[in-house]
Amino acid sequence: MSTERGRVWDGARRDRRERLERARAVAPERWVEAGRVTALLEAILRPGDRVCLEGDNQKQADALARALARADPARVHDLHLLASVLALPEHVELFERGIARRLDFSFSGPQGLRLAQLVAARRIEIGAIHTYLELYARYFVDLTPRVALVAALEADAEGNLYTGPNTEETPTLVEATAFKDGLVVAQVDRRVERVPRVDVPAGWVDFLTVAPTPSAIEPLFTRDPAMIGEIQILMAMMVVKGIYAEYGVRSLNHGIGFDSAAIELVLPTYAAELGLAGRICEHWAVNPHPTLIPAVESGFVRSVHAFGSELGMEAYVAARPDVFFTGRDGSLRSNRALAQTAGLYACDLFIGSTLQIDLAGNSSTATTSRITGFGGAPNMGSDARGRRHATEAWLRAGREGPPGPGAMPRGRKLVVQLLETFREHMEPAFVERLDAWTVAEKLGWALPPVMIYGDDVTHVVTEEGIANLLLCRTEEERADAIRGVAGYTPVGLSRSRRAVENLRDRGIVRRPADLGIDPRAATRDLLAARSVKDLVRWSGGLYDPPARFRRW
Amino acid sequence: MTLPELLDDLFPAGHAVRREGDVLAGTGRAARGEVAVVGTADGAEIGVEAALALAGEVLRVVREAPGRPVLALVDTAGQRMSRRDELLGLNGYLGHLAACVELARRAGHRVIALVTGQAVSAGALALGFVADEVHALEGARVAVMSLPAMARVTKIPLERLEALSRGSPVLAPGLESYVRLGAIASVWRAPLAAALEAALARPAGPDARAALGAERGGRTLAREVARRVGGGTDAG
Amino acid sequence: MERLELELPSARSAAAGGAPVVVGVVASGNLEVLVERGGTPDRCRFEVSTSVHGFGAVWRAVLEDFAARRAVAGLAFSVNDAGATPAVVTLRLEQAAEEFLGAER
Amino acid sequence: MSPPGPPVPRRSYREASARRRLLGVLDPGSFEERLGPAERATSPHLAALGQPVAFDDGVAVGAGALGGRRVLAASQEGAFLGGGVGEVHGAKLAGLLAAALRERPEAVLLLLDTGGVRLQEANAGLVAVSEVMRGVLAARAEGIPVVALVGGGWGCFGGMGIVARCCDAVAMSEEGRLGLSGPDVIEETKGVEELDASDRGLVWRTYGGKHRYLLGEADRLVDDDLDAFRAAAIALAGARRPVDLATLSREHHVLAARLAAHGAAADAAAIWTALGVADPDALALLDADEFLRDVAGTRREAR
Repeated sequence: MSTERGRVWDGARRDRRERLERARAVAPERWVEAGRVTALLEAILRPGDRVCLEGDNQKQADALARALARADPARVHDLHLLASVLALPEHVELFERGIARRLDFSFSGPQGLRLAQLVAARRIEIGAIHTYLELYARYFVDLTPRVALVAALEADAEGNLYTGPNTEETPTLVEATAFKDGLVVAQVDRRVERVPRVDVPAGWVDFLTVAPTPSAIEPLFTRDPAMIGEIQILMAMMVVKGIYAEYGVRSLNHGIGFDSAAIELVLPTYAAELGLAGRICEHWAVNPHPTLIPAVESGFVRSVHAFGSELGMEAYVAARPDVFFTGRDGSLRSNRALAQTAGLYACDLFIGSTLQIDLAGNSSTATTSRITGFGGAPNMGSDARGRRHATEAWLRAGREGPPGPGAMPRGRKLVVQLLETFREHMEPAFVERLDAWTVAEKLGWALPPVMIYGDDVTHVVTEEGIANLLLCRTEEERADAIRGVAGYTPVGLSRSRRAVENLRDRGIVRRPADLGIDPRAATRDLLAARSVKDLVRWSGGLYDPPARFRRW
Repeated sequence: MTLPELLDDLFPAGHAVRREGDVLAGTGRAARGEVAVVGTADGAEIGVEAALALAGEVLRVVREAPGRPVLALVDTAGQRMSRRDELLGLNGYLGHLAACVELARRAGHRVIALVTGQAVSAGALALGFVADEVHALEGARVAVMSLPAMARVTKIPLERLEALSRGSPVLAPGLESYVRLGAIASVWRAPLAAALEAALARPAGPDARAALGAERGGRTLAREVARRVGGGTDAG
Repeated sequence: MERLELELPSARSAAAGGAPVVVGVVASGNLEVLVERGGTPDRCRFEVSTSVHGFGAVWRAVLEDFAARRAVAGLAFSVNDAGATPAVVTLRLEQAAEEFLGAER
Repeated sequence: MSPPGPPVPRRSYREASARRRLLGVLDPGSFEERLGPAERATSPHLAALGQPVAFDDGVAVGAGALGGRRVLAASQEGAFLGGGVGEVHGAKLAGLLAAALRERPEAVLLLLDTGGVRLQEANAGLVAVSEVMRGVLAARAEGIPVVALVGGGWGCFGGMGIVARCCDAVAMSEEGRLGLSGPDVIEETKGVEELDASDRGLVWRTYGGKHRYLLGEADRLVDDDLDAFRAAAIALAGARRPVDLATLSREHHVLAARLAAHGAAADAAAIWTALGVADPDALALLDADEFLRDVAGTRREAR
């Protein structure tokens, strides 16, 4: 059955059986005690294996990561690690101990500094830093995992997994592994009689273990309204009036940050006063940001599909099933791969902040001392060339942009970069040359790590105004438009006043005054919630913020 | 100097001061009559119990010995820093203690404070620094906090603080600084009984520390600022 | 601390007199601006004291734009800065001028 | 438990600057500042350290009217060096209290927002705090009510936390905090096991206005709203807490009883339960009116 003219067609399946056989000595059952997990991993792994270790924005397979980090490097070494988010010290330890050697990933966050040091010390080979969708895609093409180590909230005796509000990417990873004869090991917080819903069927999972401590989840998407300043409110007003209202943006994604939180919080006040309720910001691909609550409650938000959940939002989400995607059990159903797809193809606008932007509009969060990676912003912050359905916002953006070949009518996604001209400590955000170039040179990479490419960016918004890059027709015009909103940064100061006035006349650069906005009106009184407690009140007591955000 | 030695020096004619925990209370016999003694010993950290006990002693003196002078012996490493003390409202207990001292003053009791060991931060405030006059023994240590701790909190380099504190009574921890600031009226040397007699003989007046600080050059602004705010001729 | 003093031409401010006004607070990333009568009838005066060193050219540019945009001749602006960005500086100057001139009306 | 729907729009006391608070609490247009910013009475000690100074050294003092009554008032700017009391700052407060004895206003208002002594000029600050303490007690003893308002971003800590409790009355918002050693200081000195300063829920349950009110350490609990603080100030401006043997003996008894009743309590919730609060967890989200309704009757035992 397995051979035809001497060629093996089911090598992976045979290999899988061998590994399961080896595992039997360690783990006779599907359920493995916490203390035996390292031995299990030593039994089922072979040197050089591609191992996908689940690490999402919120949820981490932390117990499995720890167990793997304790493996004997003489038995388990030179693994090729696949991970979306490298967040834990154990992830880095794998490389320090020689258990893993090669890495393909998407985002490194808190481990960025150590990662950069390991790369410099040649203890780690980086295949590529991906965007989320790109990494998931490669799991089904040339980076299919041999073993996947995943995390879920609960499992029943049989092994059906329940992922709760943070489903994130578990189904994607398991799909890629299980259907190519790989092995799937899952850690769960609890073993239960009956799971509230089945997110991954038992048949796709090989081994299960109860994590000694519940998987730690950080409230990464919570922004305290108390920290939002007047300048951020001014920019929020400009975005609402000069972009959302202007284009009629109904579907969108917001990056996380105080800048975009300010927008969310002026929807029920400023945007409502402009009569925009029911005309903008109806459909969202976004995590359940607590700062979105007032906009939901005041009728702006009609639907939200999420990449992952957010701590404290459980009861609120469960009570708003018309807005959020929820399971029969009431909890949020998130799915990073699908929400990223939704953000890329079905949203008219992406808005996000960045650390650095150059005169072509390329932006980057890379600095020379750390490797942080990309995450999801590039997928949503790029024009979907495969999109064919038309909306008002998309068509208008397309009309404003330069004509394509044969003057074929076509839409454009609105990609907005939102940033103050200076960051903390008077670091200019506008630069002649991105640090990303230096990073690429130092590490010998072919591509500078660019978060959003300039040709995808349609608008740059700062406290100085809005630069509409769609209307620019030459490279020089783009650069002048960007200088026009770069304020008192060196890049901004080198602008020609006449060129900028010319762009203002053409509506390419618009100052707050041009939009009918008085900067002195940008006060915190415009925020629908000025504190976390206000958010709780808006939610009718359903939002339950983590302790660190409370003042009560 | 041990506590019995100190009391013998202050009250050669005799004394009866008992100690419960870190809290001292009792009487001493001075030339002009009985003096009530309250205070703390051995660098006590003052928590709610000590604050309440001290206030109770002051109230008892006011109730039972009208007009009897009060000598407050100050030796405290500061307030007790604990969650429990804060939960119970230590600041309220110390505020009550300070009000009791004010009551004594109003009721005609002279209140003299003597720093015998340490006088640190808020521990020194509610008993010592609200007295009519504050004096100190040689070698007493008066401070808000140490310079290294200050450097950590303010994020000013320690070297810088050390350099600046050298000429500055406003910054440098230590008795000498507080004398120059006018907070410590004088440093008592043996015979202590004579110093105490002299202090008790002086009439009580308004808070004169800002004026003293200006005279001694330790606080060059306080008196003038207070005068300009108050519109009067002195800060008293 | 770095100090900066400038006198810049500006259009004549609306009214005379007026009690001094202070806007903003000296806190990280913020500043206070004190406005009083001062300078000459066709110029305004600025005195800046800032905790951030080496941004004299940026201050000059911000203040020049402000003096050109607003009619503030005859006014003196004193600034204590604790690292505010130009955006915040501009906003506080505007608020201060508004409060001072508004208060006179 | 909390009211559904959007929060009532308010003029936040906490978010307002020291000067705005003062203008919002006093009768409109009545505030006459003394030694105002234009006088530039700044701290030479900060300048010597190369640190930014403030034109009013972080406190505005002066005279004004409160509900038609003549008062003296001071307001500390918590955002400037944590409202720390330095030589000039402290002398402005002490001078105002000295003026109260001469001018005999109908009340003195202290809008406190401070971590206590300003460490950059620590010795002068400590002495100044003790002078302020004596000044408050003197005014109170002479029958001039001194009212403390605590609702700023910094709260009221250190020696100034004692000063607040030397006053005739204290009004607080839940967001305001009042104590002696702040959470960061305790964590830094005694370790995170003693008090985890990042656990904001714990911090506010320990120091926050609702606990202080239930404990009897604050006389009024108000919402974080300028008008609410103004109303409380007006109501308390006539409050008297005489410095006499009867009053202080009674307060002594109350404090002793508190120690006996709650000295072993593990946390604020245990104290609230002991005071008869049915559902301590529910208190947090109640606004001032609901809270006061809910705890009516329990607090009398605390005083």
